[in-house]
Parts: sequence; structure tokens; C-alpha cells
Amino acid sequence: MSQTDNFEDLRDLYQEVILDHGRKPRHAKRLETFDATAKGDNPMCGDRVQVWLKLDADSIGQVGFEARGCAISVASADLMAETVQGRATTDTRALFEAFRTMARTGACPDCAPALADPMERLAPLAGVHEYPSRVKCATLPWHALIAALDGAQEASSE
Amino acid sequence: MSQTDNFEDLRDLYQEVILDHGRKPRHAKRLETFDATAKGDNPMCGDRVQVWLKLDADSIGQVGFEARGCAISVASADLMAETVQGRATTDTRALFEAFRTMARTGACPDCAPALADPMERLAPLAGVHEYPSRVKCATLPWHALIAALDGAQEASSE
Amino acid sequence: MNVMTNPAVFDVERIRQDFPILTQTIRGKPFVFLDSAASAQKPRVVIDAMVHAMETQYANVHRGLHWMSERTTEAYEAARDAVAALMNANDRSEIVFTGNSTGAINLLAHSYGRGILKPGQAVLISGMEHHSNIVPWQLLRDSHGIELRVAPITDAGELDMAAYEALLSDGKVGLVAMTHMSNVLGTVTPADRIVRLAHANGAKVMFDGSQAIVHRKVDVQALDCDFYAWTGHKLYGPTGIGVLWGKRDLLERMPPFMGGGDMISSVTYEQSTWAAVPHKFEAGTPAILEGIGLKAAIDYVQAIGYDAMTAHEAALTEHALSRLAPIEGVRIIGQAQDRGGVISFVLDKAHAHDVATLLDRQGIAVRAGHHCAEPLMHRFNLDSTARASFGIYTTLAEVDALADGLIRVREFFQ
Amino acid sequence: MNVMTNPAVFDVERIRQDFPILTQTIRGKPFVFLDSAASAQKPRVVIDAMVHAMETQYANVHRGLHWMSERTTEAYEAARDAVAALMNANDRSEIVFTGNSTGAINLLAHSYGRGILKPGQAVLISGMEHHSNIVPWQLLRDSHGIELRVAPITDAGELDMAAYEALLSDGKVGLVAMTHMSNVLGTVTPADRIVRLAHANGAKVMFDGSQAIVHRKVDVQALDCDFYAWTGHKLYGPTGIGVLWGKRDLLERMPPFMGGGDMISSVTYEQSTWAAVPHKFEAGTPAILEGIGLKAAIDYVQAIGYDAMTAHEAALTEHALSRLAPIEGVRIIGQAQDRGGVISFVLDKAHAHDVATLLDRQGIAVRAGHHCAEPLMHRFNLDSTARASFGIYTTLAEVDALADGLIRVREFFQ
Ligand SMILES: Cc1ncc(COP(=O)(O)O)c(C=O)c1O
Ligand SMILES: Cc1ncc(COP(=O)(O)O)c(C=O)c1O
Repeated sequence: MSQTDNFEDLRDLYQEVILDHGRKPRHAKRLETFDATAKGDNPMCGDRVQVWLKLDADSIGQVGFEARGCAISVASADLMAETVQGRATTDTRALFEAFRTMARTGACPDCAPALADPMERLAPLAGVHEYPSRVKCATLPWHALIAALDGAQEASSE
Repeated sequence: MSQTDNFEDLRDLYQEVILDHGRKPRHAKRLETFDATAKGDNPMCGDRVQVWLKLDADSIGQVGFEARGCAISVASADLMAETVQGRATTDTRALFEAFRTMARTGACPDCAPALADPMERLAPLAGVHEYPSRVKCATLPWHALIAALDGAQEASSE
Repeated sequence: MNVMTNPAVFDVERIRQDFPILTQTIRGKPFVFLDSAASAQKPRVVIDAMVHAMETQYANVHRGLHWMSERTTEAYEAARDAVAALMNANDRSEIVFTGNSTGAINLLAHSYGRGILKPGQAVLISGMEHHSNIVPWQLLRDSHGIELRVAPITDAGELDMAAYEALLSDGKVGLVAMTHMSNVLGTVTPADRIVRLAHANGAKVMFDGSQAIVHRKVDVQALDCDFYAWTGHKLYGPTGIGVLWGKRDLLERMPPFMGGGDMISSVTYEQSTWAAVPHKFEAGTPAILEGIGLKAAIDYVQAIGYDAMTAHEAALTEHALSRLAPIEGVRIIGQAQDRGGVISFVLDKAHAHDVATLLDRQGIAVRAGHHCAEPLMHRFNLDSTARASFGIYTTLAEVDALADGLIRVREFFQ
Repeated sequence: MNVMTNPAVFDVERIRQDFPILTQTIRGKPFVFLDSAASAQKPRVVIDAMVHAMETQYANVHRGLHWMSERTTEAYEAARDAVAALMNANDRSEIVFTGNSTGAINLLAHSYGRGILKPGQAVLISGMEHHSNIVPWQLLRDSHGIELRVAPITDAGELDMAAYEALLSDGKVGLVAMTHMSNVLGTVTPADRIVRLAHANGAKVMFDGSQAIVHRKVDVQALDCDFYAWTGHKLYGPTGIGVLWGKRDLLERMPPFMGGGDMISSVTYEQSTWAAVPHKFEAGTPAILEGIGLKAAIDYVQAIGYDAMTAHEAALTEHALSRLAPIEGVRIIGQAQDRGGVISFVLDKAHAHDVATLLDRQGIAVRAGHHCAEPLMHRFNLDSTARASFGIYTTLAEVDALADGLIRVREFFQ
């Protein structure tokens, strides 16, 4: 990108990956058939997301979502979908905890080595920790995902 | 008084006159027959006073009072009774205004010369102006007096 | 609105020196604070007044007979005089101190709403209220059987006066509770006509002046309204203190809101009687230090003068509108004829939160969200806007920084 | 109570240096401040924390997306953590900020009283309450059909436990609202037994801890009470901020008190939904600067430690009782076994107001009046008392100055 230098300051949170997934999310679609779904709502900022899941025996088969909100929440939802698809459902909660730690603190030094790979994919969102009020934009889709896995209709707000 | 030096600091408000009238008020009695009476009440500090008047044609004949309260309010009631007895009723309101000015500011430079004499009698209370929350102790009996002259039952609080 | 600030009377660089915080840097950039409508910064004199009290003259007020208490009472009650003079109240006893605007409006909703209004009567608000002037009336509606009416606004963000008049015409409206200036659109409402129509239809009027009093001289006697609410922290004063002004006879007829120390005349278990206004409405130890700080803020504002402040903000607003409107993809929400220094906008390619974060990254503080005015957002089919708002310390260069920053954000999201 | 303060851990002269105001002179005499129970003086760290915020880090909180707002939110919310730790609350969301104790008790009377208690149930207070813990319940009684019961106190100024238990026994009492320490008598009430008996009879318990928390370590989980109210300005913090702690499940069941910004989840004209606790109860811009100041006060108090503070005050109180009691004509009101550093007294030859004024003339600040506890005054057939109260900065020499001053007053009135 020719503009990289010009926008260096803006990129510490909004890396190219995030802009790209925010603009053109790959998984932003309602699934016609699904095994679980849940909504997440952040009334304070108006962000809203719904997540649909198809589940295989022990793993997440497919993820789709609809999000209304900022680039961070849309990109986070899309990266989440990309990352958890095909993963063991039992893993997902640990991954969420690791992601939340990273979103809040910028890193997850104590994370299980097994999570290193998916965390690497989610790493572009680490910059959000410098903007505390934006952390929940990034975690909102995850709350909806976990709620869906739990069989709840709606994510309870943090 | 041999103690004068010892208590010099305490005397700038509590002059001997005030201690004396506070301890042994001359007019502290309910009048059996009277033409007017009114109460004054200072709920904030619990002071309470009732004033009885006998009126002559144009002047105040006799004043009696019952007071429950501090030395300042009792002494002020007694000095008031002493001062207004025999004075023209029309004068009394102006005297009250002058007294109130003195109680608030320590002096009444613009007072009518005709009031010089009674104001001299009331002068021992001038020190109260340095203690703003005590000013109403000194003025309470006057409020009751004016209320009685106005035919009211009770002085409205300041 | 073509008044350029006269630098002889209004030297913004000198004013900026009165606000220590403005020299801060944010994320390595100079601090451009365009969020005064949420809460204003504090001048040195306010800080000093509070420090002076805490260091040299502090005790609880009112019932103390000792020197410190008397001096503190004087300093605190001087705030009431300053507020009365600021608003041109008829009588200092018409000034009731609360915790903020929200506290003032809730006091009114409780004491006037439950004490004077009757079930079946209506309260009329507008379509551009802050939640603080919506929710108290909803609570009243739900507990007391009051109807809640909403006067619509036009696409330009102005009160629809024909609809307003029509809503008053059945005579059921007991109280009009309306903003004097929108915290989202910047719209200043036509207070005179609002009052005239309300009174002609038997309704009292309260203005939510939280924003207006920061930008315009408020004269409650000239306005002839019945109540006026505002909040200290937006007028360069401390947090923790707000004001409800009310006409004395109305305040006297209203029952108290909260019970406790300082608001009573006498207490027995069977029955208590209330202190005279305003104390009847001021339960417990008041916000003493905050009153002292607020007085310093009012003195500061009065020394500058509303004429100069209003002219300065008009110049800023005009400049901002002229710089922001041409930026590709920017849409300004609210086009009222009469407006103050608050500008909401959206960008086509970026969510308001992203805009705010990316401006913040450049040192520019704007607010983004629903600005505690969700129904107003819905009126414009929005969830959120970004909002820039100006204070006496805002410069034209800061407005330019906003415009330039916004252009960068737009390019970044291209 | 025979604990002499250990100067190694508690050096009152060093503590005094933290309070700039204590070097003042009053009417030409050194300032002897014995009115801390009305409001305490502020240490340097509290002043500095508020100044630091206003000078370098201030904006409105919660909904701001910019750096200043985020930093201010962190600083303000850190106050909630500090309060939660101070009281050993189970959860920071159990800490509701109000304007003062009075605001906290009114919140409870409104939200618990009107929202949870049912007409026909009773609220039980004691015979030694501050007006702030009487009047809100009277207002509730008169509007909501709640019975108000008063547990009598003994001549020594202690709660009559047998009578208290009897008043609970019909099971109608839904809430006990009782002082944890009397602001007049100094009596510390037997909180454990109060709670045990109340719970055994189906009543919840709120303590008015306005005085207690200044003098004793309060652990709400150990006490097992349901609500606890107190006020920042008595704990060396700023005015304008108070605290209601409540058990989370109870707070969650209670409807809101005031409506407005910050306390909602979503707003439409038809219906609004509420934010989670504690925000549901915090309408409008909070007392941001005051929260920051209160945190500094709590940190200060925690650094000194309650053990040292309690021991210091016990030593002062013991010394004061031993010096005042023998003075001819002095009568001390309140002889509780368990008491804190507040002493009320009357003099035979002089009215309490004259006593206060004549002590003030000697530089000694005591309070005189009904101390917002008229029914308690009547219980002892009094209209007013003089009251000396102690803080962490009070010295034994100041207690001696009080005794000597009082001897002079008594001689003067001989
Ligand atoms: C026992 C008690 N309760 C309540 C209060 C009221 O506190 P505030 O005036 O800060 O609301 C006080 C102090 O005035 C008090 O001593
Ligand atoms: C128009 C308007 N009304 C009410 C309020 C509420 O003020 P506060 O939060 O100080 O109570 C605000 C500011 O937040 C406002 O802008």
C-alpha cells in the first residue's frame, strides 16, 4: 500500500487484516440450517451480533454471523469464525479465555502452547488493549459464540 | 470583677450586661392581661420565645416574655423589653431594623439620630455580628415583638 | 452568526493558559479536546478555590456555631448567590442544589410530578431529549398514571412547532419538560414561544438547560419559564453539583424529594415538618466543596462574559460546519437555524466508533455513540454518531485539526 | 479500652502534617478542631488527587471512546474497587455511589421500600437515629403504608435488646434500618446480634455506617448485613459522594431510583431497560472528581490502618471522658460500653450554644444543637447538647484544651 507511511499511526490498532475483514467479512452470513445460534448486544455502543453454528460430533462445523457495528467487532467476528471452524468444541472456551486475555492486556503469556496457532491468527486484534472501551467490541462475537454453545439465546453482557 | 482579665477574650460578645440580663432577666414573665402576643421559634437551634404586650394609645405599655434558649436570646429579649417599653409603637419597627443592622454588621452608621439613645442601650449585643450563626438568637425576640404588633400569632422565620 | 471573535475582548490563547490540562499530550500528539459537551475542563480558579477551601477553610455547613463552619457556610451559600445572579433568579431561595442535571430533573419528576400533577395529566417532552429528560418521566408515567407525550422534530432537527401546539391543545399537559439546547444536534429551542404556548394552554415549563447555559446567557425571568435544570461540570465547574431553579411559589407547594438532615424544620417520630425552600429539597450534607468550585466557575464565566463566549462559539461552529460539510462521505446530523457549538456527524465508510478511535489516535477527543439520546438516534435511523463539541478554550486550529484528521480517517477507510 | 497508642505505628504529629488546614489559627488562637463527626478535614493526598485529575486527566466517564475519558473512567472506577476492598464486599458491583449517606438511605427507602416491601410490613429503626435515617422511612410510611417502628434505647444510650427483639417477633418487620454508631452518643451498636435477630425474624438489615466506618473496620461479609450506607466527607474524603453497599441479589431485585443517562440499557419512548448493578442506581454524570478523591482518602486510611486509628481514638475518648466528667456542672450524655470518639455533654449554667461560642472564642471548634437527632434529644429531655468529636489528627493536648476551655466557660458563667 502506498499509503502505509502516511497512516502509520492509525495502523497500530487498525491493521490491514482488520480493515480487510471489517470491510469484506468472509463469514458474514446467516446459516440456513444450523444447530445453535445466539445474539450478543452491547447497548452502550449499539453493537449487535448474531452467530449461527453447525456442529459436528465434537467440533464446530461451520460458523456464520450477522453483525451491525464497528470495524473491530465485524473483523473480530470474522476472524473468530475463520479460527474456530473445524476446532474441537471443547477447545473453544479456552481459546475465548486466551483471546479475552490478549484483548485486555495485549498478550497471553500463560496461554497453552496448543493455542499458539489460533492465537497467532487472532493476534491482529491485540492492539485493542490500548483502547479499553473498544475491548468489548472485539469480545462481543465471542460471547455470542459461547452462548450458542451453551444453548443460550443471548450472551449475558460482561 | 476580679475575673475581668482572665476572661477578656470571652467578653467581646458576652459582656457583663449580657451575662447579667441572661442570668436574671427583669421582664421574663407572662403578662396576665395583655393586648397582643406572638411566638418566635428557631427550629435550627431550638430557641423559642413568646412575647406579651400591653399597649397604650400610641405606645407600648408593658412587655413580658418567656424564653427558652441561650444567654444571647434571653438577654436580647430582656434588653428589648427594657428599651421598647414606653416607646411609640410606630418607632418600634425602625428600631428593629436598626438593631438588626447592628446585629449583622456591628454598627448602624445610617441610623436615625432619634434612635441613638435606644441603640446605645442595645449596643452590648453588637458583638454578635462576629458570630453569624448567633445573630438570629439576638433577633428572634424582635421578630416575635413585631409579629405581635402586626397581630400575627407567630413570627415567620428569617 | 457571522460574528468573528474580537481578540481584544476574547483572547483564546490567554484563556487556554487558565486550563492546565490543555498542555497534555495524548498518544504523543497535542491534546485536542472536542468533548466539552460531555464535560468541560476546569480552569485554574476552580481548582484553586477547591484547594483553598480544603487547605484553609473547611467544616460542615449550616448548623455549625464555630468559626470554620460559619466561614464555610458563607463560602458555600455564596455559590447560591452566584447561581441566582447568573440565571437572574428573582430570589436566591429559588436555587436548589442537586448532584447534577439528572438529579434536578428527577427531583422535579418526583416532587412536582407526584406531588402536584394528577393522574390523567400529561408531561410533554420533545423528540430530541437526553435520557435524563426522558426516563424520569417514564418512571413517573409508570408509577403515577401520567401520560408521556413527545413533540416531534423536523428533519432539520428543530422542534415541530405546529405539532407541539397541537399536543398542548387539549389542556391535559401539566408540564412541558424540554431541552433548551440539544446535546446531539446543537439545536437551540425557541424557548420564548415554547413558554408562551405552554402557559396559554395551562402547562408549566421546565427547561433542561444542561447544554444551553454553557453557550447562552440564561435569564429565567425573561424566559418566564417555571423551572430550569443544569449541571455544574459542563460549565467549567466540578462534578457532583447541579442546579434546579424554580419559581418560589411552585417550589413551596411541592413536597420534598429526599428526607434527612438539613431539610427539616422539626422531627418527631409521628411527624416531621420541612425547612423553607430551598433547604426543603437539600437533604444531607451538601456538596460543599463543589458549591465553592462552582462559584469560582461562574465568576470565571461572568468575567469573560456570555457575549464573548457566544460569539467565540458561533465562530467556531460556523468554521467547523464549513470545514466538515465538504469532506466526502461526511453527513452532519442537525441543521437547525439556531444552534450552539455541538456538531454530530457520520461518515459513510466508517462506523462512528472507529472514527472516534482513529481521531483519538491523532490526539483528537470526540465522543461517539448514542449520546444518551437513543430515541433521537432512531429518529434519524442511526445507532450512533460522532460528536465534536466546543468550549471557550477551543481554537479554530483545533477545528482544522478535526477536519484534517477526519479526512485522513476517510482516506484510511477508502 | 486501655490501649495507649503506640507512637511507633501511629505518630499523630506526623499525621497532622498531612492536613494543611490544621495550622490555621482561629480568632487568634491555635485551631482545635473537634467537629470531625460533622465532617472531617482532608489530607494532602486527597487534595492532590483531585488537583491531579483536574490538571492532567479529566473527561466524562463511561461512554467516552477517547484516551482522556478512558483514563478518567479507570481512575473513577478504581474508587469502586477501593470501596469494595475497604468494606470487604464480595463483588465490586455491589458498590453504589450516591451523593452522601442521606442519598444512599433515600435510594434504599425508595427502591427497596417501594419496590420490595409491601404495605403492612414494617421498618424498624432505633431511638438514636440521625434524621437521615428517620425521615426517609417516614416518607415511605406516609406514601406506601409501611409501619415505622422505633426500638427504644436505655438511659445509658444503648439499644434495648429485649425491646428490639420483641419488636421483631411478629415477623412484620421487613427491614431493620439502624445506626452502626450514634453521631450523638458515640454508641456503637451490637451489629452482629442486630443482624442475627433480624434475620431470624425474616428482616433484612441496613446499617447507617456514616460514623462507624470512620472509627471501626467494617467487614460487610463478616457482619452479614444486607445493606450498608456511609458518606465520603466524614472519612477524610470530599463532599458530594456517598456509598450504598448492598448484597448483589437484593440490588438486582430492586427497581431503579432516579432515571437518566448511564443507568439504562436501552431507551425507547414506550419502555426503557436498565443497566446492570451498580449502574442501574447511578443516574447521570457521576461524582467523578469526588470518586477520585475518595479513593485517595481510602488509600490514606488503609495505610494507617484501622487498628491504629481505633486505638488512637479509644485513647482520646478515654482521656476525654476522664477529663470532662469531673468538671463541675458537666453532664455527659451517653454512657455506652462500646463507644467511639464522639462525646456529647451539657453544662448546668450555660446553654450549649453559649458553650460552643465561648469555646470557639478560644479557638476550639465543637458542635452544638440537636445534631440532626431531635427525637434522641427528646429522649433525654434536651433541646441541644455540645459535642466534641475526634479524628485521626486529634491530640491528647487538644482534649486537654477542651477541658481547660470548658472549665473557663463554667467559671465565666458562675
Ligand atoms: C449517623 C449519621 N447518619 C447519617 C448522616 C448523614 O450524612 P450526610 O449528611 O453525609 O448524608 C450523618 C452525618 O451527618 C450521621 O452522623
Ligand atoms: C441536554 C442534557 N441533559 C441532561 C444531561 C445530564 O447531565 P448530568 O449527566 O450532569 O446529569 C446532559 C449531559 O449529559 C445533557 O447534555
